Amino acid sequence: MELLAIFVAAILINNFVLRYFLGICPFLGVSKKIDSAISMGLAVTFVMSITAVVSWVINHWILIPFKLDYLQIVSFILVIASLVQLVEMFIRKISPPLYQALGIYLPLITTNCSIFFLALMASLREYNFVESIIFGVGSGLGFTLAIILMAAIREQLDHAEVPEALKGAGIALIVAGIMALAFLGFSGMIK
Amino acid sequence: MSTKTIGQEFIKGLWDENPVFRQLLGLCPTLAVTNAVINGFAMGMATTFVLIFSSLVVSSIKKLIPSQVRIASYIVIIASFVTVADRFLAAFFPPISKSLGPYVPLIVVNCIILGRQEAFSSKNTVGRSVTDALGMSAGFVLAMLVLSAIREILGAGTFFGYQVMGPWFKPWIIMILPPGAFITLGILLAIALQIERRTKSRK
Amino acid sequence: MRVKTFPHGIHPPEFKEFTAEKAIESLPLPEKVMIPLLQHFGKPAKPLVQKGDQVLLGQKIGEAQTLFSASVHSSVSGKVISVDNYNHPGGNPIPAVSITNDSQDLPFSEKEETKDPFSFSPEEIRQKVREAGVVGMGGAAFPTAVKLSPPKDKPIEIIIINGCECEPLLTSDYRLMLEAPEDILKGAELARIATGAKRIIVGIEDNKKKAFQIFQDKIQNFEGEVALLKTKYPQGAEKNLIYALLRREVPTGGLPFDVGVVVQNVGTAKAIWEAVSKGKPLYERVISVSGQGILEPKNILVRIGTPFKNVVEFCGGLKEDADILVMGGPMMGIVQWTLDVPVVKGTSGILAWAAPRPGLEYPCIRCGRCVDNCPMTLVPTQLARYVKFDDLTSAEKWGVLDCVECGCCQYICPSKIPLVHWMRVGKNRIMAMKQKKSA
Amino acid sequence: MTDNAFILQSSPHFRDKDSVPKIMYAVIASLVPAVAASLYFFRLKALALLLCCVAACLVTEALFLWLRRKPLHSLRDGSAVITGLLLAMTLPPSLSLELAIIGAVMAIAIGKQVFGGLGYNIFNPALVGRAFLQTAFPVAMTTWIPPVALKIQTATYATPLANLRFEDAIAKGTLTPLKDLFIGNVGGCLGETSSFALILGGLYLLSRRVIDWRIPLGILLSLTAFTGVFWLANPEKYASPLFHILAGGLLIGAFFMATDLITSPITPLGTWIYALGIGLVIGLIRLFGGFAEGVMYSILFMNAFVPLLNRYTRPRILGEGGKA
Amino acid sequence: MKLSVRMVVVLTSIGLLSGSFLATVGHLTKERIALNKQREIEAAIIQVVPGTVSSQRLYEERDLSVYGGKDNEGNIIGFAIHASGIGFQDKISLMLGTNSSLERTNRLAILDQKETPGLGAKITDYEFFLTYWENRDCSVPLTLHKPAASSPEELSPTEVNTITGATISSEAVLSIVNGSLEQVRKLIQEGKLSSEAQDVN
Amino acid sequence: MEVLVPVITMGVLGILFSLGLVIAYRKLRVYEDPKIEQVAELLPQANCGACGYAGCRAFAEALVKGESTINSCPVSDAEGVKQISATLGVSAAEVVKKVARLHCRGTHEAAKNSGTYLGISTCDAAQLVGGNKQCSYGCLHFGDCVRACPFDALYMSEEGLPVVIEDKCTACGKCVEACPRNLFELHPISQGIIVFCRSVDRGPVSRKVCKNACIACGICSRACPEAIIIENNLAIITDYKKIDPEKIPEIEKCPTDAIGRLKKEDEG
Repeated sequence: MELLAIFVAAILINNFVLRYFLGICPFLGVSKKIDSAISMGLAVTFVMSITAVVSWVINHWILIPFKLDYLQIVSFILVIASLVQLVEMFIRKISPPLYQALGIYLPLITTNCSIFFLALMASLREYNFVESIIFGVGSGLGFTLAIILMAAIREQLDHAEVPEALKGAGIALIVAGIMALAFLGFSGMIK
Repeated sequence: MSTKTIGQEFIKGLWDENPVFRQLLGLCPTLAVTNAVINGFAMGMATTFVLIFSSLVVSSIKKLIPSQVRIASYIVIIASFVTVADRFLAAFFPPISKSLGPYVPLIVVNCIILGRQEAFSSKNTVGRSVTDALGMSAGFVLAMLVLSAIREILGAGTFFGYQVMGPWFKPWIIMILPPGAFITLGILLAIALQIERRTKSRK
Repeated sequence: MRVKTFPHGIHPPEFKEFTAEKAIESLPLPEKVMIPLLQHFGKPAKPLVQKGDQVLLGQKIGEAQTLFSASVHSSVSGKVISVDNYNHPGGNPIPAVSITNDSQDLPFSEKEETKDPFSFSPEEIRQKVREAGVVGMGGAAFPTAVKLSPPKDKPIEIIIINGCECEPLLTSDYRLMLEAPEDILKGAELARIATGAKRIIVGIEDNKKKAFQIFQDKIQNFEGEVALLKTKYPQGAEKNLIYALLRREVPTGGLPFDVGVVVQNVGTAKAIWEAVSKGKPLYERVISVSGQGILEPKNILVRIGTPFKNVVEFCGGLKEDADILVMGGPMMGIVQWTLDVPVVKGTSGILAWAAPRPGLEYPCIRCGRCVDNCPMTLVPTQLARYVKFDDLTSAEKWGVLDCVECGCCQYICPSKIPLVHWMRVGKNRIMAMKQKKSA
Repeated sequence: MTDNAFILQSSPHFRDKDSVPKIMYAVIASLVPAVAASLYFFRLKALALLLCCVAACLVTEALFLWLRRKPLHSLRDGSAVITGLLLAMTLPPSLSLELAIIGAVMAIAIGKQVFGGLGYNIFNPALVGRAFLQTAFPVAMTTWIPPVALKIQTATYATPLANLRFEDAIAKGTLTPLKDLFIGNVGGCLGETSSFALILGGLYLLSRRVIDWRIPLGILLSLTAFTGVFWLANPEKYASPLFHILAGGLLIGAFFMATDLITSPITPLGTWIYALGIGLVIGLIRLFGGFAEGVMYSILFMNAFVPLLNRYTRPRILGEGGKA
Repeated sequence: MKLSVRMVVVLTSIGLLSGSFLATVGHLTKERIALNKQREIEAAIIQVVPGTVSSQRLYEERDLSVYGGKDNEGNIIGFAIHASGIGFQDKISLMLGTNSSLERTNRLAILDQKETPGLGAKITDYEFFLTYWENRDCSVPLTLHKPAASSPEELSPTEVNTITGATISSEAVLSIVNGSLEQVRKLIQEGKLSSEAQDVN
Repeated sequence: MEVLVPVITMGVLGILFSLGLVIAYRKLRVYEDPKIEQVAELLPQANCGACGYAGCRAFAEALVKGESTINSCPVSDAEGVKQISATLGVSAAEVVKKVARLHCRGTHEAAKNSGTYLGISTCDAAQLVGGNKQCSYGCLHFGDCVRACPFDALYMSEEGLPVVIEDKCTACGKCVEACPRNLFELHPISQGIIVFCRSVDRGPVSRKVCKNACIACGICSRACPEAIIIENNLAIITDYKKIDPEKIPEIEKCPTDAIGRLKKEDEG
């Protein structure tokens, strides 16, 4: 039940994009076409799941035993950056089609704050190993949901008479605002 | 590389290349911590600190770093300064540190900072880089202040915690919640674009 | 008897009462005819005559060059005055043979067939049909000989005779069904022989009960049946008709051949009969001249190439307020800007009325009525949007090429968006794009 | 008759008489019973709110049209009036007028005009306005007064759903009787109280074929199924599906909000998914969420899915998949 | 090859430099940050267990810590239970003070919350909310008084007040309090409270 | 000790990370001819596709591989061509600046409307119903060419015809493609005499529908028979180079202005 709560909360209630404002850059940048949004979402989910595992290991096997909490920021970001790079290499070697679909988005993920936030948050909330993974997968799916919805909406808005000045990021942010409003309806669902 | 004067280097960050309004960089913290002016200001200052010192270090050692590892090196340098900022706030301003929460460490992945290193500091002299960093930070702080002022005044009726609206005013709580942040920034971006379009068409 | 139908479609006002009870009259011979060399789907015919030549009624004046073409015959006897570009009801000028009528109406050949037409071989039937320049007379003008030549790997089971005439106002097919049912059925029988089909189905909408009863009666002598169909537009559209009668779906991009069916319009069936039994080329046809803008609406037998002007004058002329002139039905017909165009093989009617200006065009309010009424189950509003914003790949993916331009979506659209026009633009652009790519 | 006077256009040359303004005015007409009921139950309060919202919507719309240099005559299509009416119908009768005006301005501004106006909005404008108010002024938006006809003199008065959700109404036996819910003699937003009036208007819309029958049906089905399961499992704790249908904003949502043409899917399959989704989310929020009522949130939530649904539920083209 | 070596050397030395730099910074700020945290806790303990002179941590796990408040003589005069749980939006972290027998509440303090401002966030409001939690009989699970009472007198001894319009937040606080009280009782029964005892200062 | 642990940790992380990068750098490097980058930068980046490749970068690749020549890019100016040729190490052929010209003078006033057009306001849509002009060959006035031009080199004049701004026109050919009636053609900018009509209707018919139509009277071809012929009811310039400048006044005697030099109002 606890795990389900973490999972649902990460997708709907505390959606990384719509509640914590994380990953706004890719959320705005890669949401122009739905196909790329899907790939981006999946890539983020994938990296988030791995990050959750690796950062837990770093945190619980190195940082906490040696009382190196002040190295958290540096080590997490280094781990994420190298991880993304390794994953990219790995995918390219193993499955070229998958690389075509996901790979080109991987470098973008390095500076996606949602990944880094995930590592920090899992450590701050003192999640155990399984909880971390669930949190990672859930957050990734939450991001995916948000970016896919946004992409579909923006594709439709491409054919709308949006005022010139609002075109692009402006209208996307307002849509995100209304989506955040709608997602508020799920508040209080997890006790 | 750059042909601008030092002054222009500074000024451009305020409007022409304003990181938030014009380049859409660093939107995550811009949205997340601008529910109160004090938070926005503190965040802006922390970012300024990191940006300036990273630019300083990167531009001074740029020649030593092979281009293949430059991103990695920049990240380590930035992360180190972010840690300093984070620890400093936690040690000396615990309430602010608490309300900013995990968003201070997130400065690491603020694209403004890495972007400036990559685009500017790695190619320019120390002096120019620091000026550029100052300008960019000023632009960032400006954006944070504008956004947080609107949100705090409408959302709580206060400014820097001081009551500015009369008792008749019912605070719009939505403004300090996520939807308000998105919508306000969306409208601000539109206004910025409109101003730009106007000045352009006048030219 | 169960009334058959297909899903979706619309019910526009019919206005058939103007001409439904009017027997077919013959139009007096015109002084001059302009016979376009392209009156069918496919390549234009090659002219066989020159300025100054003397021609006879039914003489071949244009030769079909390829399989997808049809020969053209003179509809009067007289003298060729020019072979030049001339206005065409299809829109753009097309080379036409202009002939002045000598009022003799001397026929080109007088040989009456002595052989029983039903003893011809399929190839002989096709040959005679091709020779007579018969094309589909419902509007699309597809060369009939091609329709009667199914590919070997696609056996034909059924000949459908399309007596729906679902377009409002038109009654020419209805009159033919009342006045020449035997000829139609005999033509159908010939088509059956030519394609090797097993039976004939005549589909008639239930607003033409009289025709239905006559056919019920006459069909006894043939291998086939008559089916009653719901009065709904576009019941007569080939793919929808096949679905309504047989519950078979013609695959996208395919032909009725693919489901073992050949569909012939009643007028075409009659023309087949005449071509095979009498060797009569297709040089005249029945058209409805109707609409609130025509003073005396009529059904008339007209020679091909007769200017609209003659036809309209025969019907008392246009009313003062008539401001739209259409060849074909109001749903799929083509507008004309002048009465100085000739009747062609595909002309099923000449209509005129006072058209209300379409209301203000609103943005699409996504009511979904076009989706609910599209007989091809397309999403017209989305297609129109894709075309409008030049996203041709998406438009193609969403099936713009499957649009049959029946007009249901545009008829029903409360926002008054020219949906069909957009589809046509889209198809046009996609074709241009493909041509460019293959070039 | 000169040649020059003929019309040149692409087929078809016949047009149906229905038009966007006619559809809009049909919606307005269908709201008459509900408006009448709200005037009866909440008297002048209702009148003031209705007028304020409609006026504010019209003014905002006009302002935007003027700013964007578009013809003002599109004000007459009635869409802004509908937004105003629907917004007013979903406000608590005790709400102060200036807040109502803020909501109306927001509804038109960020709910409709920023997307380009009529036909382009993604979210139901009236609900955007209401959600804005709900989030900006949560206390004012959840303070209720009893209907005049009830003759109770309390300052605050819970809606039937709040009563159920937060006051353990079933255990205490104070659950609002279904009859009152049907007539509308209960606390709640202006237009949501009288189920009878709403059903009347809804049936009119269905008969005029303005709205898609799948949407109300789908919502009712999935809500009934969802709440029904819990009710059957534990009627001591959960209210019956019928209660959930009649209480709160469900009917106004199902007939007037979710069916908004512009913000609902255009494909049949998409429409089903959309409607079932709304019913399900309403059930989730009402039974387990932090709010007593979830109609507004669930419709906005599903509105966000509409472009996605439209894209992925293209109907099969006649003959598609067959061998050519 | 040379380039590769240079890459490794540069990045390693940057890592080393940064490591030592951060070690210094970490070392310099460590005490101060720890002190801040401790002060916050201490202040809260004094607030919820009035009369505390010194305090002692008796138990600690995720989402639950128990401190004992001691008087001058070192006798435990009450417990300060630091507990947290999920509220309307996010975690609510609170400190509840009880008497030494765990039968009466002293005071409640909300340390951290992200509830809806103006609504759920009123749980931090003394007048509106916290005052109704003082001096309750917590030997049995507390219950919420609904609808909201306007003065403490309306409540029965085991009842606490709700916030109008923010029932979920009130319920969340209640369930954290009841849950942690039950856990602490269990800990006392199992004798786990004092075994890990260690002085806070 | 307290200092050593973090230092070692960071050092190890640094080594691991840099090793990873080294491997990545050595194993996965993709060789690309640096010339491609240089050439791409010199190209105009209009991505108009006139060269037949998918954008300027693809064209640059083709250039470097020798699959195409710089002359295929109509957009590059002489200076750009010179630089690119220098980069490629080949000598460029002489580039003649070309511009698009409209072969129609059927202004609103000159060409009669055929009816009241109620449809989509684009030329290709109007063409589907036969056009809104009695002339079946001339300009439809809806400006598809203007919308197609990626360089803003076209605008609709008040008389209703598209006007080419010579300075901006790069002869990319988009307007040639866009016009459903094929009224545009690319001509060397110096080209003086142009036939401003495409109507192949007989003279009397053309004259009836448009004042400025070529009526195939033959004045021009009589003036300059070696370069101008009348074919299919239309004057056709067979060889521009053979037009004798001295005969231009004679040619310009055209009674309908359907042939001649560009006039002021035809220019930007």
